[in-house]
Amino acid sequence: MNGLDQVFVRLCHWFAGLFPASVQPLIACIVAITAIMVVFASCFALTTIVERKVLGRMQNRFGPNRVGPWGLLQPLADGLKMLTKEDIVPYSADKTVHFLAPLALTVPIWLAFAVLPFGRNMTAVNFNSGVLFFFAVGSASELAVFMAGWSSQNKYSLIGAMRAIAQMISYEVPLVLSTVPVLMLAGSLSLNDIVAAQGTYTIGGLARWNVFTPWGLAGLLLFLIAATAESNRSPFDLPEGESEIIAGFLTEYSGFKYALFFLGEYLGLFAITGLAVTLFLGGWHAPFQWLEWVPSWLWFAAKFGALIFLFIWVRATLPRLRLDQLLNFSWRFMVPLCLINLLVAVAWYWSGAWKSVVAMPVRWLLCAALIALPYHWLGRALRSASQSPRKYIYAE
Amino acid sequence: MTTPLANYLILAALLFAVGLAGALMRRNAVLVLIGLELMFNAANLNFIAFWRFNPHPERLTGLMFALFSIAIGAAEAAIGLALIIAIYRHRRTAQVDQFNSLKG
Amino acid sequence: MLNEIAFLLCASIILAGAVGAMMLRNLVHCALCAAGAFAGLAAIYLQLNAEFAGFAQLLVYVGAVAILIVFTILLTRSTELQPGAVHHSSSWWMGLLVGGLVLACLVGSIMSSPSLVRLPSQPASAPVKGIGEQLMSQYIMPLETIGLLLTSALLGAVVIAVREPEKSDPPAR
Amino acid sequence: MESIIKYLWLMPTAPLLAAGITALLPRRQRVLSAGLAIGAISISFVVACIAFSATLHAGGRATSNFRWLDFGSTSVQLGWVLDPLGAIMSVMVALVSLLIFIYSVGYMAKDDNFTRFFCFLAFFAAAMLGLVIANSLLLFFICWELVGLASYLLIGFWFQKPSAAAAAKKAFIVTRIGDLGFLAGMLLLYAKTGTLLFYDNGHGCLDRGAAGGVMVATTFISLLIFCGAVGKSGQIPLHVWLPDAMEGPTPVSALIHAATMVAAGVFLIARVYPLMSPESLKVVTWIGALTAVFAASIAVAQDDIKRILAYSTVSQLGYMMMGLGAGGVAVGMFHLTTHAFFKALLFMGAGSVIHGCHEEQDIRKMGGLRRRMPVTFATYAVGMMALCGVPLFFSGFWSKDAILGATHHWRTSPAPFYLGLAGAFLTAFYMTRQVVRVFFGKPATKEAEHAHESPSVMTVPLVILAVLAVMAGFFGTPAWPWFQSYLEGTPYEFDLSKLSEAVPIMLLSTGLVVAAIFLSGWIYGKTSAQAAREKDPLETAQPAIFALLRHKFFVDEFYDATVVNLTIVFALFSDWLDREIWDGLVRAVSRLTLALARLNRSVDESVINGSFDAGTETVRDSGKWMSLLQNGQTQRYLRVIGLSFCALLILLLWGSR
Repeated sequence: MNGLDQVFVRLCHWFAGLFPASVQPLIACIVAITAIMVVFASCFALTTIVERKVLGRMQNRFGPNRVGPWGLLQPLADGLKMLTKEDIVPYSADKTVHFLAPLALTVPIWLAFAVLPFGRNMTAVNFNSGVLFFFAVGSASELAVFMAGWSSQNKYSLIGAMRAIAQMISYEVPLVLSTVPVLMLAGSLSLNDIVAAQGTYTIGGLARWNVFTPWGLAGLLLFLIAATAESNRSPFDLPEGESEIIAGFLTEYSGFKYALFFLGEYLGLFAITGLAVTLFLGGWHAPFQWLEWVPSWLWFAAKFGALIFLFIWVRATLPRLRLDQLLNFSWRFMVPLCLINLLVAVAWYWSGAWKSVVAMPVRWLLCAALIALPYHWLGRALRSASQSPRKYIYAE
Repeated sequence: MTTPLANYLILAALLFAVGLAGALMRRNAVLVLIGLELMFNAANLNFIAFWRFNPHPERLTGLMFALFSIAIGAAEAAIGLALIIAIYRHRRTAQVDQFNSLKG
Repeated sequence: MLNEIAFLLCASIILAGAVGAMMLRNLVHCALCAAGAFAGLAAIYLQLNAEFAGFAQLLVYVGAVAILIVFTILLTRSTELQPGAVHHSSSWWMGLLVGGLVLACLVGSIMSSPSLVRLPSQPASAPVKGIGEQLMSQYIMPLETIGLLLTSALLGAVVIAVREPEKSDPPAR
Repeated sequence: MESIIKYLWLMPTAPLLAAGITALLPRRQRVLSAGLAIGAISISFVVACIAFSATLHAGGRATSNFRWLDFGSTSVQLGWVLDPLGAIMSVMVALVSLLIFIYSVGYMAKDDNFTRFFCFLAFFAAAMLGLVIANSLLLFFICWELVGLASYLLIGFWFQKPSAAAAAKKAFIVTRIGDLGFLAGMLLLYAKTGTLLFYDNGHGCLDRGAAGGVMVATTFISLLIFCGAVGKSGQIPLHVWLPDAMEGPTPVSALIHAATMVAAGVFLIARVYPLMSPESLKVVTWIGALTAVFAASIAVAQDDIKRILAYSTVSQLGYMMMGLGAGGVAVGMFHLTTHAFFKALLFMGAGSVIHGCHEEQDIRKMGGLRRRMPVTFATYAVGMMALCGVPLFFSGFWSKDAILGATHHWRTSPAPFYLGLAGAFLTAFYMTRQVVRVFFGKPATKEAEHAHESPSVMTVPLVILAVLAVMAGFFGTPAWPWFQSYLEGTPYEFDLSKLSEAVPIMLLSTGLVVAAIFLSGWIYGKTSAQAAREKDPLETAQPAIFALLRHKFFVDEFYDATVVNLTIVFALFSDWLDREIWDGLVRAVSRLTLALARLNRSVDESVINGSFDAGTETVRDSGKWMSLLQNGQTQRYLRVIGLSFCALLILLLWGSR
């Protein structure tokens, strides 16, 4: 079991061992960085084709099937096309900022992968405030989006950028708030500690993942919704709503820069999915004790893949929101619900001391009711609010 | 090798002076505010440097000061920028030398 | 050696960002330069082993304050360059003088104090747990006050910046 | 005892939670909000009963304290206490609240803001129960202010009515005056003793007082604390808010302004009784006695059914204060408990009457309701007899008698005893007047004719309270002083001979009460068949004189005409005096003033104005010069700050060498 589990760690150590001791940490870092970049870049390629295939199936068509066997070489063809396209910079654009924007978007997102634990002993950097690091570098992408939108000197780009920033700011609040119960109950900001806190098993052999608690389940759902909005995916993809504003802040980009944005968006999705797996789905732990022989990184990959599939599924299912509905949904529904979830987590924590046969069902019922009732009421309030005619107070 | 404390302090002093000079020289209120934020950050740098070079780093006083002052900086920016927007609405300008209705 | 290089790199980023923020003509460029300076400061904090403060700096200044500044610049239409507009105040030379004077005073006092030229005595770190515990015990009153301050700043900013409604709606019952 | 104290916090928390949840509910969730409030107060009631039974078995006192805030080296502690005083009060508060909550379901059924009402009611109950179990003067004060807030919100519940809004404001402000004294007393007490806990294993401020050791119970501090009680309990001179508070819905009047909150002042004095010095107890007795008679005499001249009850409440609170001052905790608390039951009963009965008569509150426009509202009438009559102190079978008799007995033995002065007797007479008088006007005779208006009995959700609480109003008295008779011994922790026995000691006073008060009832019945029984427009038999042409002369009401109405004539003559004389003498005087004075003013103006224009002009010019010139510094340019200010900073730094670094 251990051999297969630690195979990548050992490989890294062996490779670093070939170098003198003084540069070994540096080499280990470089190996980790290279591994992450290679794995997730290929993951990006794979996801594009999978997404198109799955969307196609869901929409009752085939999807790409010409390039290579079953169309599997399609990403390669797309990449080649992107790289060979002419890089057009508008005449009136602010050249420097226009150039820097895709870099400013992509670099912080790569950084975010550094703190994710992909398997047992497989974390590139173990900050003891890892979650904070993740959100800190994640927040840098807002500025990049603004740079892209503003520097293009195009009103569609600017509107798209403003929409994207408003959306990202609005959804960053519930995103962070929904992780707070996890941090509180794990008592740590380090992702490794959080994974370790979910690593024990109950009597039935079931893992103590956070998602198996009322607040964890609610937290995961809230987190995933906020993550969808944060990575500008459908049904929250109105920064790029092509029917209204062409392609939002991407309008004036082409060729390699466009590919970088595309990559950045998918990497953002991957990073946030990895965080969801780590925070709520037990990271690289197996769901049952008797399944522990499966290598830890495989578990991570499985959960990761499942969540990515969920995102694709949602994209195929739900229509796009209107901007005021989007903001209302965040501020009137998600944020209060996240705060209530915090209270539920507290109730769960305090009721953990109950010693009785019926304690567990009662705990569950209590906590589930505490979150379900506000959900019902807030939902009703939101529905009545969204049915009123739109007021154009944000449009100048 | 590690950097001595004085280097951090001089960096902070430079940052402070740049912020101050900028706040004094520019006409646009937003830039004046950016200058103020730079000065704020220079002070934060001092706090953290003093904490790091304290013989008792387990006392987190300097760090705590910096954290609180980051929070205050955020609040200050929010209020300052809101004020600028409000003034702009009334006077259609964001140049500080035209904010002079309090003139005696 | 590595440390020195990192420090010099960060310091030059910060100073370049700061000077750019204060000197450039285009306000959006200024704001972006300021964001660069803020990010450089976060790096310096990391170098000083203040992880938490560094990430907080990144989150607050690059993630929030810079965005706010950019929004304000756009909302006050400060980017619309008028040809021949004056960007510096009429007495800009006095500002430069005062800035230089302050710098001279500060550097002079730092240089004249021998106790300030010292190296860190031991590797220090600020565990997040320690920060949290101190925040909840020793610094509980400041923490509560900051919470209150931020809430009132939020409300105040909204109240100040919100557009007055054209016609006041009848009060909700 | 030790086990229940751990769960005592449930008592205020359950209603507080209900209030919080209700506050978030939409307005149409009427059933849920009422259910939550009633369920929560039921929980409180059960906990209170368990706590009460624990004190029955174990006696004594249990406390649970915790640290709330640390300031430097000192810390502020809060906590709760369970002792007979708190237990009996909490049972009473929870029970009355429960009944009134149920009653309100019927009374407020048609109100749009039903949900808000229950939110406020539950909030009030939480604050009141918190006050009852508080083991710290600070926590007591916090809850005290919270009940004040709840009272404000509920008086102003119908804030669309300007009078209700004004009454709410008045209540809030007037009680605040007393609370200022309370706060000052509390701070002084903290300065003196270093703790605000009542009981803390021998370290609390009351522990020491009981031990007679370190504690210095100064008259000043106890009088300041009494100020708070004066405000909250509507004693002279701060009683003015309580009658106005009747602008609120009737269940509120019953719960807050009759049974519980206004009694909080009495409870406060009972709680801090060890702190009260003999001198301040004298003050308490005197204020109580004066209030008792003063308010009772006003009540005689009122026509609003709730206002009569309000003045009656003020008067009865005066009795309680008198009992506390002259007789001790048990006497005052006994009357507080019995009064809570029968006064809540009376208010709820009044509410039922108002409800039945389509929101009519004037007793002159009622009449003959006895047949149309039989349950209300029966229970109201029980309440009225309990309040009057009809002998033997009604609780008011026993508790009032204990107070009269205590004042009789009071050594300082016999006056409170006689004032108390006078009050008892007046009480019986005005209550009979009210009952006769409302329930007997013939309906005075169409509304009264078409009155209907209230729904059972309102009458059932009435019946329960009526039973309690009768029963509560038997726990504290002189022959079987269970209540007193329970509060004081002393053994007791059934001893009929003690009863005989109290018989003379009982006979006296009984005689007075019976006389008053018959007198009043005779006066009003004759006239109540007449139309509503007819004047009160006791009322003369002007209500002002009616109020002025109210002390002479036991003189027959035959004298009324002569008094009026005398008054008219006096008024004419005053008029003449006014016109001829005072007016002339005033005119003379005004001429003199005019002459002086002319002189003054000439001095003014030449001397004073001249010097002022010179002065202002100087100021303006210097201001002009100074304003050069303040040109409104932020950057200039910043520049000055920077330069000053440099100067300061240079001075600090090199100046000292």
